[in-house]
Amino acid sequence: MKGLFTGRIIRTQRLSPLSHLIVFERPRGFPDAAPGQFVSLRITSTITPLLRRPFSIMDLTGTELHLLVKVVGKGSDILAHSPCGAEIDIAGPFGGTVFPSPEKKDAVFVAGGTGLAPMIFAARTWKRDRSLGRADLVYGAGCEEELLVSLCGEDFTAVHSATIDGSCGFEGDAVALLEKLVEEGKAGGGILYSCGPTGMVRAMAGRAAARFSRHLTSLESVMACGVGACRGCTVPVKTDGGTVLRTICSDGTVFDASEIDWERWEE
Amino acid sequence: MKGLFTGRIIRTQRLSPLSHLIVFERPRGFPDAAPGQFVSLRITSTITPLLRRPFSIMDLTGTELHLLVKVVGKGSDILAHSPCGAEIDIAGPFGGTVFPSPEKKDAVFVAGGTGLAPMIFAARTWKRDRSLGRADLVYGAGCEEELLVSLCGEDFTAVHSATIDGSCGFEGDAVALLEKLVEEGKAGGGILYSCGPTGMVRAMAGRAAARFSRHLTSLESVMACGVGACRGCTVPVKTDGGTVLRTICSDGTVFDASEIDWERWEE
Amino acid sequence: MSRHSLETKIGAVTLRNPVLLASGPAGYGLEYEGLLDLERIGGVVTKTISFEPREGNPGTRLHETGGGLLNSIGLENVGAEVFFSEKMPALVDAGIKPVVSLAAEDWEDYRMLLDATAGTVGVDIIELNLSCPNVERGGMAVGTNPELLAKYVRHAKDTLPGMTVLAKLTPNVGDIAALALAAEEAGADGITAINTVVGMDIDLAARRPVFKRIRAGLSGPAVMPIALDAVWRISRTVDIPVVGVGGITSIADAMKFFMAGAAAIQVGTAVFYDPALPERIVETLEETGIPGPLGDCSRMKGAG
Amino acid sequence: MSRHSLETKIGAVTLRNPVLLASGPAGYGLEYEGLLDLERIGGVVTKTISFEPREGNPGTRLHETGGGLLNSIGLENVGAEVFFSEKMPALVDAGIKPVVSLAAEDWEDYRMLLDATAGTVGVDIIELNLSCPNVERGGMAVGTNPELLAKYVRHAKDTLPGMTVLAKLTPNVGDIAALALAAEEAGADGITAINTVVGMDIDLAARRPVFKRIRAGLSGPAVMPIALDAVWRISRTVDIPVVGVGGITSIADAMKFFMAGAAAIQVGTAVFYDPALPERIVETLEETGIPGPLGDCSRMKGAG
Ligand SMILES: Cc1cc2nc3c(=O)[nH]c(=O)nc-3n(C[C@H](O)[C@H](O)[C@H](O)COP(=O)(O)OP(=O)(O)OC[C@H]3O[C@@H](n4cnc5c(N)ncnc54)[C@H](O)[C@@H]3O)c2cc1C
Ligand SMILES: Cc1cc2nc3c(=O)[nH]c(=O)nc-3n(C[C@H](O)[C@H](O)[C@H](O)COP(=O)(O)OP(=O)(O)OC[C@H]3O[C@@H](n4cnc5c(N)ncnc54)[C@H](O)[C@@H]3O)c2cc1C
Ligand SMILES: Cc1cc2nc3c(=O)[nH]c(=O)nc-3n(C[C@H](O)[C@H](O)[C@H](O)COP(=O)(O)O)c2cc1C
Ligand SMILES: Cc1cc2nc3c(=O)[nH]c(=O)nc-3n(C[C@H](O)[C@H](O)[C@H](O)COP(=O)(O)O)c2cc1C
Ligand code: FES
Ligand code: FES
Repeated sequence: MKGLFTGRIIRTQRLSPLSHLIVFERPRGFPDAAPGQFVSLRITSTITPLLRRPFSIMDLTGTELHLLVKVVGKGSDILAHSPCGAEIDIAGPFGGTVFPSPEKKDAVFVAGGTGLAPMIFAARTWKRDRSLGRADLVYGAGCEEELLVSLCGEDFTAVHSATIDGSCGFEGDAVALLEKLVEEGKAGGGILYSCGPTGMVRAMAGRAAARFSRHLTSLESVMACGVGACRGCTVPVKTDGGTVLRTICSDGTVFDASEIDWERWEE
Repeated sequence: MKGLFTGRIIRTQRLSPLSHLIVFERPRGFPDAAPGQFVSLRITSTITPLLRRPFSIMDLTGTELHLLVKVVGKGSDILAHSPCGAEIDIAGPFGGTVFPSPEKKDAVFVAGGTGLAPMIFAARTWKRDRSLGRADLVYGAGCEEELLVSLCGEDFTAVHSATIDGSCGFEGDAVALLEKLVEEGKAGGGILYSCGPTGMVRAMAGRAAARFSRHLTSLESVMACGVGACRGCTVPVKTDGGTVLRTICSDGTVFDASEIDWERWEE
Repeated sequence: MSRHSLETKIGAVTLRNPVLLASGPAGYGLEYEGLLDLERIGGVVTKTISFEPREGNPGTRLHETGGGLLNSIGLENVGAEVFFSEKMPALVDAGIKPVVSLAAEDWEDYRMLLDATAGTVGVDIIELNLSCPNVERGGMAVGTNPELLAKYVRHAKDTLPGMTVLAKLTPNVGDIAALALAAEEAGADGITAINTVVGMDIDLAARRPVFKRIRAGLSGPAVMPIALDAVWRISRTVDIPVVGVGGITSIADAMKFFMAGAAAIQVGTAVFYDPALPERIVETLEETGIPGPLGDCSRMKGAG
Repeated sequence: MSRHSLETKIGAVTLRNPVLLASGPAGYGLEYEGLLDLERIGGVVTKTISFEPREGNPGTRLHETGGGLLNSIGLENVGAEVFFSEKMPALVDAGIKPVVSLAAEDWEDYRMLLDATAGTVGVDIIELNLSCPNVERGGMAVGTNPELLAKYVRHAKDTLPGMTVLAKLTPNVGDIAALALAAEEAGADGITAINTVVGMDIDLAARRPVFKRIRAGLSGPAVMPIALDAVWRISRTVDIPVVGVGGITSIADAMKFFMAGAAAIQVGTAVFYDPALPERIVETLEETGIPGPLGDCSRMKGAG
C-alpha cells in the first residue's frame, strides 16, 4: 500500500552531463514495488517547484531505492545535485499496473532516454526471480554522452544502442533501430516492453510493434496527485463502445500500446 | 557608486543558534562604504524568497565583506547556511546617509540584536582612521545564547550587556540598561549611535537619548528596491511645515532620531 | 491537556471539524488512502459532478507557473448515476463526510442533476460549483451574474428541502461580495470562495498556448492573497458562514483564513504536494482552538 | 551577425525598443543608476503622478506572498509641478524616454493634471493609470466602468492633441477585454495591461491585516498567468497596440507576452530583484528579433 516516506540519499553518481543515479536508503516500511511503478518526490519545501516530481523506480532492493534522474528543469536539477545525507519526501509506490514478466522468458526492451529506468528494474526483477531468459535492450539517446551504457551493461544479454546524432551506435532513434533489428530477423515475437518519450512510443505502436505478440509500454505525463484523483494525466483508451479516459498514474503506468487511442491523444 | 556584484562566500561561522557571520570575498570593483550602509542580496534565483534581503555592512576591508545574519525566515535561513564557495548576487552599497564619526572621539553605541552589525562597522572604521576614543557598547539580546560577545569583544572599550530573560548581564533591554547607565552617570554627552528593532529606537528616542548631544540611528524596514524608487520603506520626518516622507533605503539609513515623527510612523 | 472541540455548524449540518478537501484535487475521496487519514478531517468536497458523465478537456491538463498551478481538467466526471450509486457510498462506508459538488451546463441539466440528488440517501450538504462555463450564457459562468446565480441557488433550496447548500463562487468578477450577497438572499446556507482564477500560459518551444482551451484555472500559493481578500470581504457582507479556499499551503495560511472570517477551510492544490497538511491543520486546531475572526479594523478602502 | 531593429511604434511615438520599466517600481527613473543601463531600454513609465503631491498610505507598504508581492504605496508622488519641472527633465537629460503616468482622484483633479501636462515640452506619450480608487465613484476605480473610462480617455485625447495615450487597465473586473474596447473606442492609442490584482494578507502574530488599508495590490510571478491571459484576450479584441505587464521575471516570460500579442512589455516587480533583466531582454530581442504573435489557435472558450 502506498504511503508517505522520508528517503535519505546514501549515494549519487553523475552518469553523464545530465543524468544522475540517486540511491536512497529504502525508507523503513517502504512497500515492495514492481517494474513500471514510480515514486513522487517533493523536492523542496518551498513553492519552486510546487508539485511533486514523478520518477520511475529503477531498482528497489531490501535496503536501497534507485532512481535515474535527468536534469530537464528546476526540480530535476535540485534533486540531481542533492548531497548525500539529504532527506527527501517520497510518496509511493504509485502506479496501478505493472509490467508482467515475459511468457517465454525472452524479452525485447525498448528505452528512450530515462525510459531506461523501468526497463532496468524489469530486467533486474525478473533475473532475480529467474523469469527472464535472453534480454535485448534497444536503447536510444540524443548523443553518445547521454547513452548510459555503464548503467545497463550487466542487466541485458545485448544492448543495441542508437544515437540521434550518430555519435555512437546506430544513427537514429530507438524506433528506427528496432525496425532494423526486426527486418533483419534479430528481434520479434514475445512481448515488447517499452518506455520513453511519448513520440517514440507512438511511432513504435504503429509499426515495429506489429511483429511482437504484445507491446506493453509505461507512459509519462505531467502529474499532480499521482493517485488518480485529479484527472490531470489521462490517456484515451479504446473500449468496445469507443474511448474512455484512463489515468497514467493509477490506471497505468503500464498500458497495452494497441489499446491506446493514439489519434485522440493530444498531449 | 552602487552596483551589481557577485560575492563568493569564503568563510562562515555560527555565532549562536540563530546568528551567523558570513564573510564574502570583496567583489572586484565593490565601492568603499561607510557605517550605516547596507547591501541587498538576491539569495536564490527561485521565487522564494522573491525580493532581495537587506543586510548592514558589518565590515568591509580591502579583501572582505562581513555580514551578520540572524535566521528569522526563509531568506536568512538559506543565506546563513550557504556553503563556502557559494556565489551570491549582491547589490550595493545602498544607503544615502551614514554615521558621522564622533565629534569628541568618545562614543556610546546602543545595539539591539543584529543592530550590532553597523555599530561594529562604525567602531572598526573609526578605529582604523583614529577618530574613535572611548567606545561604550550597550548591547541587548533576547538571551545569553544570542548575545554575540565573542564578535564584538575587541571593538569596544566596554561592552554593557543586557538580556531580556536576565540570563546574562542586565535583565531587560538595551534601552533600560542605557537609562541605568545614564542615571549612574556612566554614559551621556556626545553622539548616541543606535541600531536595533524599531521599538527599541522608538523607546530610546523619547527618553535616554535626551542626555546626549544627538541621537543618530540606523533604521530598518521591509524593502523592495533599496534605492528610493518604490517608496516602500518610508518614514515620516519632521520639517518646518509639518512632515515629509523619507525613504530609509536612500534618504537613510541614518536619521537624527529627534527628527523622526514617531507618532505618525505606524509600521 | 484538554483538546478543543472543532465541531462546525454550516446550515443544518455539523462537521466534526472545519478542515475539508477542496473539490477537484480531492477526487472522489478514497484515492488518497495511505497518504492521508480521511477520518481525521471534516469532510471531502467531491469532484464536481454533472448529470451525464463528462470527458473533460483534451490536451495538456496541468501546468505549473510561478507559485501556482494552472489546470484545464474541464469537469471530467463519472456523472450523477455512478457517483451516487458507487462513489458516494464508498466514501460514507469509509467514515468520511462527503460534501457533494454539483455543476450543470444548462438549466435542464441542472434540474435533472438536482432531481437525481434529491433521491439519494445520505447527502445532506452540497456545494454548487457556479464557476463553470454555462452554455446558455455563451460560456460565461453562472456565478458571474447575480440574477442567474440566485435562480440556481433558489432552485436547489426549493428542490432539496432541508439540504444545506453552499454556493461556490468564482473570483473572476468585479465584485465577488455582491455575488455572495445574491446567493445569501436566494437562500444559500454558506458561501465557498474561491474557485480558480482565470489565467493562461504559452509553450515557447511549440509556439502555442499550453492548453487546448487556452484559458485555464490558476490555484495554489499564487492565489492565496486573492482568496483571503475574497473571504474577508464576503464575511463582512453576508451573515451565512464562509468556507475559505485558495492557496492554503501551511498551518499559518489556514489560521489566516479563520481570522479573515472563514467558518471552515478547504485545501486543494496543497494536497498534491503535502497530503498530510489537512491533518496537521486539524491537530493544530485541536491544540489552539479555531482562531476567532478579526474585528473590523477599519472601513474598506481601495488599494493603492 | 546582423542585429534586429527593435523600434516599436505606439500611436505617434517610436520607442527604440519595446522593453519598458513599469510605473511604480521604476520610480522617477534615475534611482537605478549603476544597477541598470537606462539608455539601453525602450523607456521608463514614471511613477504615477497626481496634480497635487500625495503622501500615500500609512503603515506597512510592502509584503511578500507566495511568488508575489503585495504593495500599498497608495500613489505617493511629488505632484505635477515638481515632476514636470524637476523629475522629467532629469530623465530626458539622461537620454531616457519617459512615458508619463497620470492618475486623478476626481474629475476636477484630472482636468488640472491634463492641463499641466499640456503645457510641458517633451512629453509625447502618457499612460493613464485608471486603476486607482476614484472619489466620485465611492472609491471604485475608473477603470472598472466602461463609460467613465471612455470619458477619461476621450478627455485626454481632446485636451492633448497629438499626444499618444495609453490606457492602463485593472484586472479586477469581470471582463477586461470589454474595458479595453471602451478605451479604444474613446480614442486610446494603446492599452497597458495589467495593473496589480487586489489581494490581502494577515499578520498572524499581531492578529491584524498586514496593511492599514487592508487590501493591497498583488504583482510578481504569481500574477503572470493572469496578465498573459489579459494580454491575449485584449489583443484579440482591439486593434491598437497592447503593452503587456505583470509578473515578467525572465526572458522567456517576456517572449510569451509578445507571442500573446503584446507590442511592448513592461517589467515591474522583477526590477527589484533582478535590475539587469530589462537589458537582458533587449539583448535577446536584438539577437532573435521580436517574436510574432501566435495565430488564433481556436475560439475562446471558458476554462474548466
Ligand atoms: C511516471 C513517470 C516516470 C518518470 N520517470 C522518470 C525517470 O525515471 N527519470 C527522469 O529523469 N524523469 C522521469 N520522469 C519525468 C520527470 O518527472 C520530469 O522530467 C520532471 O518532473 C521534470 O521536473 P523539472 O522540475 O526538472 O522540470 P520542469 O521545469 O517542471 O519541466 C521540464 C519538462 O518536464 C516536464 N514535466 C514537468 N513536470 C512534470 C511532471 N510532473 N511529470 C512529467 N513531466 C513533467 C515539463 O512538461 C517540461 O517539458 C517520469 C515522469 C513520469 C510521469
Ligand atoms: C537596512 C537594513 C539592514 C539590515 N541589517 C541586518 C543585518 O545586519 N543582519 C540581519 O540579520 N538582518 C538585518 N536586517 C533585517 C533583514 O533584512 C531581515 O531579517 C531579512 O530580510 C528577513 O528575511 P527572511 O526571508 O529571512 O524573513 P521573512 O520570512 O521574509 O520575514 C521574517 C521577518 O523579517 C521581516 N522582513 C522581511 N523582509 C524584509 C526586508 N526586506 N527588510 C526588512 N525586514 C524584512 C518580516 O517583516 C518578518 O518580520 C536589515 C534590514 C534592513 C532594512
Ligand atoms: C486540478 C484541479 C481541479 C479542480 N476541479 C474543481 C472542480 O471540479 N470543482 C470545483 O468546484 N473546483 C475545482 N477546483 C478548484 C478547487 O476546488 C479550489 O477552489 C481552487 O483550486 C483553489 O484552491 P487551492 O489553491 O487550494 O487549490 C479544481 C482545482 C484543481 C487544482
Ligand atoms: C511597489 C509598486 C508600486 C506600483 N505603483 C504603480 C503606480 O504608481 N502606477 C501604476 O500604474 N502601477 C503601479 N504599480 C503596478 C505596476 O506598474 C505593474 O502594473 C504591476 O506591478 C504588475 O507588473 P509586475 O508584476 O511586473 O510588477 C506598482 C507596482 C508595485 C509593485
Ligand atoms: S496525476 Fe492526478 S490523476 Fe494522475
Ligand atoms: S525600498 Fe524602495 S524606496 Fe526604499
